[in-house]
Amino acid sequence: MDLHEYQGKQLFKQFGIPVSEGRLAATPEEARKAAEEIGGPVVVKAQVLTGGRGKAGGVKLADDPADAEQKAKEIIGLDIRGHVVEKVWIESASEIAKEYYLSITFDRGVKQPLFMFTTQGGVEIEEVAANDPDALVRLHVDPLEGFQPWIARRLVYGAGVEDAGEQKQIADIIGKLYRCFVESDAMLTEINPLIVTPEGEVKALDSKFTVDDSALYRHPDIAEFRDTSAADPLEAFAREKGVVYVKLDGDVGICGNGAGLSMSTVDVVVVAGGRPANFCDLGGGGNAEGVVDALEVITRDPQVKSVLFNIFGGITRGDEVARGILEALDRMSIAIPIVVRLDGTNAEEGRKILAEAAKSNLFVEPTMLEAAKKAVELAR
Amino acid sequence: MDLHEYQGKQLFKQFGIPVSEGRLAATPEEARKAAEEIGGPVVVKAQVLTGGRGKAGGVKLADDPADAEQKAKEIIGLDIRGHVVEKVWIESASEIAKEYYLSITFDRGVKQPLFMFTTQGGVEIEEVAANDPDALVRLHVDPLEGFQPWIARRLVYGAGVEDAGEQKQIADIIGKLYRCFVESDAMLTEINPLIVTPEGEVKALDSKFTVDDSALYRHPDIAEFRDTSAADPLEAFAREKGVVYVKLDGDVGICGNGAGLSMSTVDVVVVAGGRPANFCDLGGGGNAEGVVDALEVITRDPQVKSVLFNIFGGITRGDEVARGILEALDRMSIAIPIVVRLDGTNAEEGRKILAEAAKSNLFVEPTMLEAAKKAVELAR
Amino acid sequence: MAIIVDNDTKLVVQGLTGSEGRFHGLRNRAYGTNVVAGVTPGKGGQDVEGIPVFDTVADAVEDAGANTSLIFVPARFAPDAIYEAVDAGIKTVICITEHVPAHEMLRAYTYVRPKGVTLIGPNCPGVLSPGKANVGIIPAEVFQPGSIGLVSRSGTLTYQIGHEVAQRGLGNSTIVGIGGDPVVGSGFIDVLAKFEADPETKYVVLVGEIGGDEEEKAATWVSENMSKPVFSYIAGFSAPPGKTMGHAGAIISGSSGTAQAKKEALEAVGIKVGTTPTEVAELVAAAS
Amino acid sequence: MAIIVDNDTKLVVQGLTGSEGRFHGLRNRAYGTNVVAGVTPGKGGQDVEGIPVFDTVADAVEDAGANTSLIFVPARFAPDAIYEAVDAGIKTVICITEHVPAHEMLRAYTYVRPKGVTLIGPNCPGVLSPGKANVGIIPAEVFQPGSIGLVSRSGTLTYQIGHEVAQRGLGNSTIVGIGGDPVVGSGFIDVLAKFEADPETKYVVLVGEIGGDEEEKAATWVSENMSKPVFSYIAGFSAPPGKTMGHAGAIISGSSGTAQAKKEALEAVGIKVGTTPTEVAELVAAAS
Repeated sequence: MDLHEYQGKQLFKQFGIPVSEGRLAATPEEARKAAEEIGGPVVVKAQVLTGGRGKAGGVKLADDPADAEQKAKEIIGLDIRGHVVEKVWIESASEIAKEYYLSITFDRGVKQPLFMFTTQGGVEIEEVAANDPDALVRLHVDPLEGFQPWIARRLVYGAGVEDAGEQKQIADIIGKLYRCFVESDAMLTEINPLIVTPEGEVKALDSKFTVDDSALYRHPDIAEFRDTSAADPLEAFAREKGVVYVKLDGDVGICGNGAGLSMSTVDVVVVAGGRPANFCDLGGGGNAEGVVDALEVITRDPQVKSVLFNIFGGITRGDEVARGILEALDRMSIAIPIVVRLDGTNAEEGRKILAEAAKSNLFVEPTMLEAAKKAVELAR
Repeated sequence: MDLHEYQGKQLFKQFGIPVSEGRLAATPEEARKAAEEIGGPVVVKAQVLTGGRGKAGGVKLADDPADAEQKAKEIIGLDIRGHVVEKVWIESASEIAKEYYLSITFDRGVKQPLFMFTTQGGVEIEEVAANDPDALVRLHVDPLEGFQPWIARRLVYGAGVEDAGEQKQIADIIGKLYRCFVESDAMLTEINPLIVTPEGEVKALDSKFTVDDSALYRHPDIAEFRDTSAADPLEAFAREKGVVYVKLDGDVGICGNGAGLSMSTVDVVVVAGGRPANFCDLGGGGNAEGVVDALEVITRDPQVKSVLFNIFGGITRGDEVARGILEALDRMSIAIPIVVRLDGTNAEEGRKILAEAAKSNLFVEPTMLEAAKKAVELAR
Repeated sequence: MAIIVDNDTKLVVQGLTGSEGRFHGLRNRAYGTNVVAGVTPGKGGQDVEGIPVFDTVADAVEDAGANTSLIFVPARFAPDAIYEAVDAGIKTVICITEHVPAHEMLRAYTYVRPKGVTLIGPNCPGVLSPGKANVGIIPAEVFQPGSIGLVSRSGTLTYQIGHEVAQRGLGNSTIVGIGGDPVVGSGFIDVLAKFEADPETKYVVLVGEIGGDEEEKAATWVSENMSKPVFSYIAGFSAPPGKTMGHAGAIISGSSGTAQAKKEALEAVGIKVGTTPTEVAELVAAAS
Repeated sequence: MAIIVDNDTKLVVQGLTGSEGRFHGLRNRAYGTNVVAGVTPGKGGQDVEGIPVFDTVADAVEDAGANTSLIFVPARFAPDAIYEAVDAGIKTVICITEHVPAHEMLRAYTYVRPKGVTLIGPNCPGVLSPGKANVGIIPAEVFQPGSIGLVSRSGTLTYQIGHEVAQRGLGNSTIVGIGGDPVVGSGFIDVLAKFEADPETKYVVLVGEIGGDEEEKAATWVSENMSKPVFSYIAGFSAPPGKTMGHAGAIISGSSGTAQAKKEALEAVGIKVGTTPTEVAELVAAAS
């Protein structure tokens, strides 16, 4: 789960990483009030889960509360890369003497957390990595050794931070960021820029934060951060139903079990000349109820002209899926054709159940490819 | 550092391990008041850093506050294996249905913490280990793996605890005891007995607790537990001066640098026919001031008839030791003979300094054995 | 022979008395796997259709001789189950459980790795050596014995490929679902090395998917270490650019993680890549 | 040859700019040890009488080729210094610092152990190979080159024995002070194994003291693995029964930990034990 800037900063603050004082605002009036409370010049920052806010006009400086209200008016409702700004973060404006970059990510390849730090912050970090790789210090952490002070020293001295006060503050932030990363079950925490003010104070001016969905059960406070408004309405409805669903642009609705097979089904529909309307994964243990939910989500999309079920049972059982499809047809009025391909655990029983139901808009095909072809044909 | 029962229980409580309600009392009156506050029958327990309290009459049941006062009167001042009882712990009396044993120790050999658990508690654990070794479940913990719930299950099921409520409570206590052990920097934590009440409640009825002296700097609360009154007055004075000192019974005062050499010096004095008055270790980096302190401690013992300095310099420098000895002779009036043997770092300078001082009660000998013989001879 | 599980497998199922543990444990036994024990704390002394249940894995090892563990416990107990199995001396641990927190698996992985234990999963379908042993949830009836080693990040996609292969009259030495979580006990390279060393395996099919750079690394490893022909299928050619892990993801791996990039990396070292499950099955069939 | 330190040693002193680090680091260099670097965070770029100082051990390895580290930092920074050295690729780490918390050393030891690093200490006098290199605080002038390997839990006692040996015209291959803390990086057996493999070492003297059961375990190991004659001295025959670690200590080790018990265990496997430093020196001299 990705967090908004203001949510990540809230966690930073909990772990003692310095951030500016700020308030969240959903309306220009709230923005004005926030600026009044904070005092002095403020920055009005769009809270959207995508990059490129600055270039899109989503970050503006405001001299006073009236100006903050005006800037919030300009930003709220803005469409940034498909994300409509609903909230802005108002924070005390910082003077910036230097901009650094600091992050920890979960390196899946090496299977260790990876620190990255450079004094060339504020720009796209990919550019630094490409143009001046020596300026980007990378250091893995052995998760059993855990964070040790030398790690911070290697980063700080390695990147050539020269001021002793900065060295001390940054080393401290590095240690706290590691704790924040581990104890929040983060997959990524990034501070870009990590600024130094003219007075020599170091603080986090932005935050990127991704939390492991599997660990949310032990972080109820972070789980509440979930911004359902940020997602596509169909995807939000799917999430409510517990269905993994990504909206695409075509007309063939797709439902598979398992991410790999579902992805492959999307590919095969394209190979068969069709245009997938979505990616939908029943997951490992799909039962009849899950199938009903998935069909409800898929058929809510008015573009969908046919639905393809591609199920290879393991934990998922073919008979359960068949029962779910019939249950859905009973409950909802689904007029569009449904093509079903069943294999694996209890597939034969499933096919038998579907055959006995003898529904006119239900087509059972023997292979994935044939099922895809049929669904594409029926969508025309 | 060894903790008193009541101190260990205070730590147990902090980590959520159930103990009985109790109060500390230094006088019979305080004991009466404590019993009044607690209510009901209480146990009056001598707080001494030695075993065998029960057999020595240091633990007594009291039916009411007046009885508690009486029992405290009997216990306070009691001499238990050389330890005079100064304080008693008054705690709510527990009914005991079963007595178990649980401990974690720092296994120096395997270099891992070691859990030991048996349902045969309340007796000397050495007896269980000797007579019924299978009843004592032992399990090491990999310090990088840390405590995992299976460890508690192995102990609980391995020892044959059958009641599900007990299994659950004990597993919980095992996890908490591990945290207590690690986070308190303990070398030993022992609960004997860990009791089960007739109502099925499990709790720690006693505590043995040893904390790593080297880690006390980060546990100021535990460091304050230090009971200076419990020690021999000379040893307490030595501790105040920062000198490692153990009082023995003879007349040859001994001072070495390093525990091994100091111990060996004690041995050699015995081999030379003498009786060591003490073990005293200047430690690794003994400077002149440390030597003065050590001499002050050693010569406070009226039994001492001669003092033997056996110094082999490494970090310790012979010239520093020599200066310290002369400094001490200047400041204190020491009439008894001092035999000095110096070798190693700056030994020659040291011997020269001593020779130039030309004190009548100062004897420099070339070897450890000759120095020991001289000191023994001078003590006669 | 075969890899990871075979006729010498003596299986203990951690979580045998749960509904999934019971269903698949008994299915695995019905297939012919030697299921010697189950473990459920507090149910020691019971049995599941004749399979004795113990309180601890240590008991299952000592009393029933278990040498392989299959884990079916809920996510929050899975790391503990892995530690318990490994510390009890089990040398092959297969964890089916999904949604295990990544940081916990990271610690468990780092602890287990140097101990010479083969850990498969979590969030994987398990391992099947057709005709010998099935450990996990793979629907064994789809597969038949043969000489093709199959390794995959995806569960159901594995079945699809195996199914397509079987329909062409070919069979598998072993099918390994390594799982798609951020931290899995064994990666492509670990399994490829086992296939390379297994005399029964003549060809290998590697089934990857978008994201990360495991397939690219496997390609390099194959070109340097493998004598047996390798074929591949990658899922997700038509996937829209998914959520990225901030900016850092791409820098770390030095790869875009797209199906096309993986296909190119594999083909660059001579591995033929099919764009549908059917196509990869045809490629293997043509080579056999 | 020799063990642990020799002419190939390229030493970095962690804490070189501190008063003890400076004193002993320069002494070590004066003896002939190749001291290539010092490390003090924030003092990178300075030097100590010509020895370059770096901010990190990694820099000392990369820029000065250090392969051995000597640690002189305060106790609360010592575990960090050990991790830093090991993770920078240093293969021999000698930690002089005393009063390092036991639990921290336990974690560091467990982390370092499988990495093939020789860790000596903490709370030890260091390692001296007479005529080759001196790393630590051992007063080298007391010792001379020879064929006796010396390993000891005690610092000053080591000097005493080496001194007694030298007075009899004999010399040492290497003197190793392993330290007496609850957790030390290398135990008697680790060092004995190195002496057994070192062609320059003909005899070994093991200097133990009361407490624990390391000497008893060493006795067993010697009887099973060692071809070279071993002699021993144990300190503490006249020590009063000290504080015991609760009841558990004796049960764990299965030994009373007294000097007499250790003497008997050593003699039972044919190791001659002296009761004074002089006596053990005479035993070795007689055998030479």
